[in-house]
Amino acid sequence: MSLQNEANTRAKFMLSQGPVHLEYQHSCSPESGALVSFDGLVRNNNEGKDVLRLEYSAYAELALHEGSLIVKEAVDCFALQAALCSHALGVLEIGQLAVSIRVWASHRGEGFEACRWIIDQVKSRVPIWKKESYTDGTCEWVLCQHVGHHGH
Amino acid sequence: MSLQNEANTRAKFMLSQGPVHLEYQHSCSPESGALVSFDGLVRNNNEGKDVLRLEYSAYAELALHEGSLIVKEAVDCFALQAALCSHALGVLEIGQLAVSIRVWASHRGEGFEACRWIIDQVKSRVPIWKKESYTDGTCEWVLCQHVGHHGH
Amino acid sequence: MTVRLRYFAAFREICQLDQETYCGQFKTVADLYELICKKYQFTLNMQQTRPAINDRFCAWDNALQENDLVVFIPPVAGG
Amino acid sequence: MTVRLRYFAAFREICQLDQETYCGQFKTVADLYELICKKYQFTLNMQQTRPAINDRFCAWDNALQENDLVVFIPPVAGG
Repeated sequence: MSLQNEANTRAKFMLSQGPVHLEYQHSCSPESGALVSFDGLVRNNNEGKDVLRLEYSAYAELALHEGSLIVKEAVDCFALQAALCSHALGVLEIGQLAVSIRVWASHRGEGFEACRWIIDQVKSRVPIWKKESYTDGTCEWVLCQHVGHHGH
Repeated sequence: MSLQNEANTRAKFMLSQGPVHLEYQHSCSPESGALVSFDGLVRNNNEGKDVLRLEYSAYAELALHEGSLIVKEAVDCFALQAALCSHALGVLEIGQLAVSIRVWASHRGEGFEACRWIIDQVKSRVPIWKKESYTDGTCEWVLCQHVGHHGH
Repeated sequence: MTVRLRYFAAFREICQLDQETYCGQFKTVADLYELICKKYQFTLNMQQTRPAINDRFCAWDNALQENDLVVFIPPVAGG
Repeated sequence: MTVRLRYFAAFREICQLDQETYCGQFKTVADLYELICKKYQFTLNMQQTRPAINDRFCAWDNALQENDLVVFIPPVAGG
């Protein structure tokens, strides 16, 4: 029970209704020499189209399970002191936070590698979808259109 | 004058008396899709020795010049929207912030590369020195001892 | 056999349903996907989609059981 | 020629000086470093140290001018 709680504290994946607000606490463990963070922001353009806003939707039960696996794998594989990830759901405007990742490591090498690995895994494995609304009035589910022609 | 100010805002290197306190502002430009951050923390051990605290000392005039060159080079080379770096001076305790770097890029690839490049350059080029005090009562200027024997 | 289905993102918009109960002749998740694709004219093939049973990813040849919760997951785009 | 010298970190502790004015026979920064190393018994060689003139890094063979500010920079350890 106590061990389980400790593991959950050291590796945590969360879903946030609206933009992510991950508290910025820099200290974690006296053994940590590096905190590497990634914040994904809503950009005003994607693949040549002018983006107005976007909406994230998730299969929450599986997203939480898969996301938790990812941060736990990262803590084990990169010998991290801790890893947190929070992903936004719902409507987001330009400049708002879609995802935040924080990784505490003894050295910066593992920290950078682990943070990069987590965002890559989240983007490829976690069942979250993004609907982009464009300034021309159209919208689409990113990666779900015409995938029969060029894969994903 | 106005252009100069803009360049200074987009690429800034600072020295902080005591632990770094870089404001955590996530948004920068509507073109930014990624904010990558590195925070260097004072670790309780280094090269097998138990560290009690440490003290940073700088040749401030040259450190500010060289640090500014680094963040400006990063903005140009990695096509960043902005890059900030602040480095602590004076006595720091375990867990406190020695250096903070924030990099805003369109995509995460350049963001991770630029952030990693800046910390590597700061560590190798900026005239800042670190004196470690150990729990056994001794202290030393890191990298300045016995360098005749194994280089640096 | 009867199973429960939930739909997300592009699939939800095509079939205009969050969830449904489906009754038919099938053994594996792949069999079921073929039937559902015909029913709603989904155009994503099995390489583009991942199946889940009872809130966990599974393989396409997994056998289904009565009352299983099945989700077909179109290409994800988090981050 | 007379130049000004500032000392930092390990060098400052060895010579117990923040700065000094130095007068002697030298042309380049390398010449000056040799004299200063002898004076204070610095053990770091020219591969381990970088020179600066007037708050900018310079090459070891840079010629010095009257009243230049010279700093010898031991291995840095920021971050």
